[in-house]
Amino acid sequence: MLHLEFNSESENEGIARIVTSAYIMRFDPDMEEMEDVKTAVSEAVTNCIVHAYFDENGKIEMDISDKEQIVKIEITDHGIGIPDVKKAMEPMYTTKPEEERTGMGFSFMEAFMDEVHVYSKEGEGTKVIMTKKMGEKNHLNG
Amino acid sequence: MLHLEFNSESENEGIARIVTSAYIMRFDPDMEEMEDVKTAVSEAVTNCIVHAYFDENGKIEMDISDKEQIVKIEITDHGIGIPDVKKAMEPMYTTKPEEERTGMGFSFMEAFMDEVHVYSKEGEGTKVIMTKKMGEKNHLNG
Amino acid sequence: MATEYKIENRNLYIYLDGELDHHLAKKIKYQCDIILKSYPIKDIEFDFTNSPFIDSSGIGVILGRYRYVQAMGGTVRLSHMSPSVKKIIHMAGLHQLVEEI
Amino acid sequence: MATEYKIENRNLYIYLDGELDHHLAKKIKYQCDIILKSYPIKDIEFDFTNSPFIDSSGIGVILGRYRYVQAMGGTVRLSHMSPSVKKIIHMAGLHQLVEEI
Ligand SMILES: Nc1ncnc2c1ncn2[C@@H]1O[C@H](COP(=O)(O)OP(=O)(O)O)[C@@H](O)[C@H]1O
Ligand SMILES: Nc1ncnc2c1ncn2[C@@H]1O[C@H](COP(=O)(O)OP(=O)(O)O)[C@@H](O)[C@H]1O
Repeated sequence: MLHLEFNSESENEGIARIVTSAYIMRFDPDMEEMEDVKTAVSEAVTNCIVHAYFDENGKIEMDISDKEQIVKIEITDHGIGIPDVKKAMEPMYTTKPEEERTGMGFSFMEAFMDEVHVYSKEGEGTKVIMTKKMGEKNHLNG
Repeated sequence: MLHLEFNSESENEGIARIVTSAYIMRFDPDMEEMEDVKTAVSEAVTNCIVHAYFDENGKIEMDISDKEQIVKIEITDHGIGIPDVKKAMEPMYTTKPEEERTGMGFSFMEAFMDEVHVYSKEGEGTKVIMTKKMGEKNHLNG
Repeated sequence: MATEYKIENRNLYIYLDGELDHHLAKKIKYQCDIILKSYPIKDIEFDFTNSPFIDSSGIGVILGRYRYVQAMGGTVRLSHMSPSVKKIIHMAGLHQLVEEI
Repeated sequence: MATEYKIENRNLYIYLDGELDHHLAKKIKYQCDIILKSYPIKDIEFDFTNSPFIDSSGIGVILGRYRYVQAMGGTVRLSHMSPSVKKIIHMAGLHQLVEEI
């Protein structure tokens, strides 16, 4: 169990990834598993910074825990929220194409983790819960 | 500003150091500055695990912030507390020589940081607050 | 410890330093905007030797530069990618637009 | 990715892997206790090639092994220390007891 809180500044994206890497080291992951989880975390944290708080300063929380080789990562913001989660999760859907967002964030989370659940309420914030069984070695082939 | 909470397990000592390193990267520290701060954090976190909770499971908190190139690190436990802080901070003083503790923990914190303050109450816990001005390059010569 | 930019003829070489996330992507976009306004760049090469990581924000910044140079008949090249960077580039379909060397 | 132990004549070589903090110190103490009970070890060498970090818990575990072998006329050697490891060893005064190679 580990709980991390930080400001919505882009230099903290790297910190979230580093904490994740350090935590999952206990599962002796291979390189690919490590990169997959880091990428998923990077997408979720970046979304809080870019979409939830759009340049205003807000707090982001990350909780990591594990049980029977399944790592669970929760990323929470208290920003604008997502009006239609189903639509937001569609591949290539983005509300900020002018900022060079690709709409691939949720797709990457879903590709790299076993499960991705998104809970959001407009004006209150968003929570992304992702799980992945470690040591499975059934990676995507790029 | 960054807040980290984790269980008093020795494998989390490395996580506390990694988070610290990642945070202070923004000051473009040299190798020696980096190692100095990591060592101070390692000492404070290890003390929580070894002394505050002695093998029972407890929660450790770490807060890192900065202002005008001064980094401030607070490490807090809710463990047994220190009855006599002044005595505890004496060089070579340890209550656990049988566990190969050296009594050098506080000395290292004081050698590597600019200021070290310890607040403790028996039965309630301990808070160590350390500050260091980054980019000063006035290191100790080993 | 910083991303470097080299201009040679009408080529812009970007030697990435660090993980190509939203944080670095912002800096690269900013720097490229300045360079592309001042020099008649045709082709851009992103060198990943010192960048072992990319996410969708990194894809976004490459795609943005691709669209810019492609409009004037230029190309984007990606060099020295690690296997994990390459995997993401392929998942995003970017390999159909850029040259991998 | 694990600390390795090699026994040669009456020497124990410990090839440290990872930062020598309280976490690793506990493991080394445990492993050494087993080895020192079973083999007539005289000298111990800690090899820091893959251990760029040490704190006071690391000092403690070296000091503990030193006291053990020193009682039978043995020595402790520290090899391949990084400058920052060496600095801590000297601050602790350990260089007066052990051999640095
Ligand atoms: N934490 C969040 N808060 C508010 N809106 C979000 C959040 N995360 C995602 N969204 C919305 O979902 C859309 C799709 O997200 P994503 O697939 O990551 O693509 P992208 O970040 O490239 O836009 C975003 O454009 C945004 O409108
Ligand atoms: N967080 C803490 N909770 C309770 N006691 C502590 C804590 N930190 C330090 N102490 C006490 O202070 C003493 C000296 O600490 P230190 O200088 O770090 O040496 P060591 O950890 O080697 O004993 C410890 O032996 C212990 O009795």
